[in-house]
Amino acid sequence: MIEKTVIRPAEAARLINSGSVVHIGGFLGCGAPDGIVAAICEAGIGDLTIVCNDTAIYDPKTGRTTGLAPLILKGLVRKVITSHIGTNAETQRLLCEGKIEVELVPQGTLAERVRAAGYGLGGILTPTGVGTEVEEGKRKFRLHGKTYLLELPLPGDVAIIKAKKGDKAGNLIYAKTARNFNPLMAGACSLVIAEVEELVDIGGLDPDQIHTPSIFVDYLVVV
Amino acid sequence: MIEKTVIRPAEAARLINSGSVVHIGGFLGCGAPDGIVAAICEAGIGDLTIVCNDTAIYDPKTGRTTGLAPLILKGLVRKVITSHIGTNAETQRLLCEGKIEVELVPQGTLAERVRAAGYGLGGILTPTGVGTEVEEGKRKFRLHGKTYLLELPLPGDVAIIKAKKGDKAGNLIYAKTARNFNPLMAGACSLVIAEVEELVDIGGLDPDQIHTPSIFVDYLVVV
Amino acid sequence: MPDYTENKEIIARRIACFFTTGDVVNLGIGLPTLVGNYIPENVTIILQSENGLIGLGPAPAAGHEDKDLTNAGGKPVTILPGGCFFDSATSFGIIRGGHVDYTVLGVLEVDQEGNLANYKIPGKLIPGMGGAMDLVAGAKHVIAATTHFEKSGASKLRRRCTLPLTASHEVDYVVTDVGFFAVSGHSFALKEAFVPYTPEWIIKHTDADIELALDFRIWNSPEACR
Amino acid sequence: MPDYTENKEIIARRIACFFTTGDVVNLGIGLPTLVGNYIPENVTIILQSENGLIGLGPAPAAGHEDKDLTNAGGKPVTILPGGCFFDSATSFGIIRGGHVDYTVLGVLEVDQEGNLANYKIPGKLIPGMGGAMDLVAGAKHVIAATTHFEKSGASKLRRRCTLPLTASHEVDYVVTDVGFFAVSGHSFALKEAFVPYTPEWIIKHTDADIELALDFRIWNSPEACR
Repeated sequence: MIEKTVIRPAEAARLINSGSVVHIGGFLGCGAPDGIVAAICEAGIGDLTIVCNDTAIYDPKTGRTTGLAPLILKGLVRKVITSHIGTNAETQRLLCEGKIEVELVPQGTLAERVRAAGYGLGGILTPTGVGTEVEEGKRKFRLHGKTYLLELPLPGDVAIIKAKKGDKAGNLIYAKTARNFNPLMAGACSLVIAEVEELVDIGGLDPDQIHTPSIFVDYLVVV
Repeated sequence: MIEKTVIRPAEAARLINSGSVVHIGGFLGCGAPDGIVAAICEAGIGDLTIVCNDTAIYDPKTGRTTGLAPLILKGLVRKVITSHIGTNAETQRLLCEGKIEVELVPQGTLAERVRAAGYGLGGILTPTGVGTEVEEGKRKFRLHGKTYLLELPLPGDVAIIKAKKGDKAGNLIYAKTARNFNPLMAGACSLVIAEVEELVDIGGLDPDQIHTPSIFVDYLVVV
Repeated sequence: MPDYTENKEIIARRIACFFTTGDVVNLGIGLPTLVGNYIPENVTIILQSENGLIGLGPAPAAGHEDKDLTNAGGKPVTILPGGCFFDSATSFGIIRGGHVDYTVLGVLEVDQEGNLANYKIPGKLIPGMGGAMDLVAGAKHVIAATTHFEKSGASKLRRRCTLPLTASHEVDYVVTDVGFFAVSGHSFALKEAFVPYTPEWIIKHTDADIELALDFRIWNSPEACR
Repeated sequence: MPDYTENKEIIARRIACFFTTGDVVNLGIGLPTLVGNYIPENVTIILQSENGLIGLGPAPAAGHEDKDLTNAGGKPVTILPGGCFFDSATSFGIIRGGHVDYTVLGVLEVDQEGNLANYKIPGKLIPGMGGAMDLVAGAKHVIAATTHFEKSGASKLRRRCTLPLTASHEVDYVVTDVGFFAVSGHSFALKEAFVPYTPEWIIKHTDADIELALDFRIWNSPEACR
């Protein structure tokens, strides 16, 4: 098996171009690639379109942030495609001021759209969102007495994801609820950078227990 | 967590009605629920529609069978929905004699159709089969310069699957390539019977390493 | 405002009586989470959390939080023995596929046709739907959990929702702090009035069409689930 | 039958020269499997097997077979360190999603428009497509591997396939035991003639339109991959 290049967070940030579509793992910050996010902020790479479950947590009272929230605070994000922005007061504020574009996607639909992008599907039919604003502009199908929306794949330029353990080939294992969108993001983007807490030699992970196969991962960052 | 009932193979067979749609795990017999298959043969439950990757192996010279092949040999199968029958000479023979109906489905499409049934999707769009006999009677879509077929969910009445390890709640872990269609079949059927080689107490499996969550499984058979 | 005292506990207590052992239940953030505190001792339900786990346990003791183990609200939680973790596609496959028996959600508005609005107040508050749209579309039974009135005194049960919908015609039951309602097509069927509220009082103070259910009864929360 | 001796080894040897280190490759059952024997020592490819593994290794020593570890042909195999297992939906997600660089498949017929037939001879033999349709539709590069002639002497390269298609316009390269062809829209582009066959001989004995590629060359198998 081939070893992937291990890089520092700052090098990871340099692989990302301004204006990119960046898929970021994490759920309210749990399982987010914090080290790479910080490096992107440091490098000031902007005009980004972010695909993520949510815009993580920013509490203006305490200043506490999680996950990708610093990207929003630093004004590096032009658009987010996400299911939830309610725990990041800054996303809400920028949206009201017209300074950020927000495309709200139901969480399960977001998961399937990202998966479809990685798995070569042209789309999926979901009942979610029928009879709501989500159906606007989408094709509807009536099958076996139920109505479905056609939802399209959501591919990206770069995925930055976070795993508990990786091996040097790029196989990844996630911990607990920090798994969430990470394995899905890995499939959907042409460049995948994985931040891992623990890096082991090839052969050090049980092949039955690997959540993301090595072939999806291009670079490793150890934090 | 609630314990599932552990039953003998013969009891599993009695839960299956003649004429049922039965999803069976396994790939050429690897990872197939051999004990339950034998019990169905013994009980003579017939007129079955089988959904399985293939009709497993039957070599008329040696008489060797794997997986669900004995069901075919005993004439219990009315129809198979499958990607491959080439390693079971009896399926081929029955087909030529008009004694069995065979719906051939590309393997990846079969996997997605079964997954869609379990996961509440109304269908998926796949490029597989465009320009072949597989596209006959199906809706075609042209999206972003590529053509896709709409493939519909494939639900069943009963899934019989095979795992390496299970806990008494019904959580399952598969071994190596014996995983294949097993986790997919578990989602798609209203009754799920899992044959396991090793049964451990609740709490005996690592929750990060479970391939099929307990809630999909109704009964356990230990072989 | 009518003669009424907000009582979230009674809502949680009543909803906790819906379940039987083995039910898979998703409890939304906020009020619905309280339901977990009142499950009868002889009933064992399985809690699903849409961020990727089955077998949700209680909050950890202080100092035992695990940064990799949170609920859908981002709060530290635990997992019970026999629970398991999975990714978001699997989590919503479980939800959309009808493998969750009950979803309990909070409400901005709910109407007599079973429509629910709980994710957006245009121009004012746009948190987003998160997993709510999938939960409401996918779960076998949808329970809306809400105080009966807004701070303004208006009832949250409506003839027709005015806010953007989370789901159309998907709500099965509404439990408020005055009663338990089933959605029966084009009106609310009042199945239970909670002591001290009477059907007459409830009908008078609710801006929706309410009929008494055939099996209507008075429910007195201190009594156990029956 | 023209003056020709079937030579499966040269097909496998030539295809083995396609790859560079890191390529993810799926080798079909039969002839394509032989390709694995001839990968140059300085090239490391990653073999994917559609029944659910990456990192396919050689056959196990006798007595070391594992009933839970087989290839897509049901034969015992091994897994290399750094390999991993997954279910069939993931396996075909990898394939359909373009994460496999090369798929090498056997052939009943292949035509100059890139159509491939290899799963069905109506009324005679219907093994089924297995994973072939997904592999051909999904892999980045599709290599058809076949002896140049049927037993009858007819060339397997055709103007137009007559059998039911496995895929339409998806084949990129055809490697036979007489030469290596690229599909260039509406004809085969002969990129290499394998010693001792000449372009003239190949064109004469093939029932399809063949043009010489601009970079046509003679390939002599004993030479290493260049």
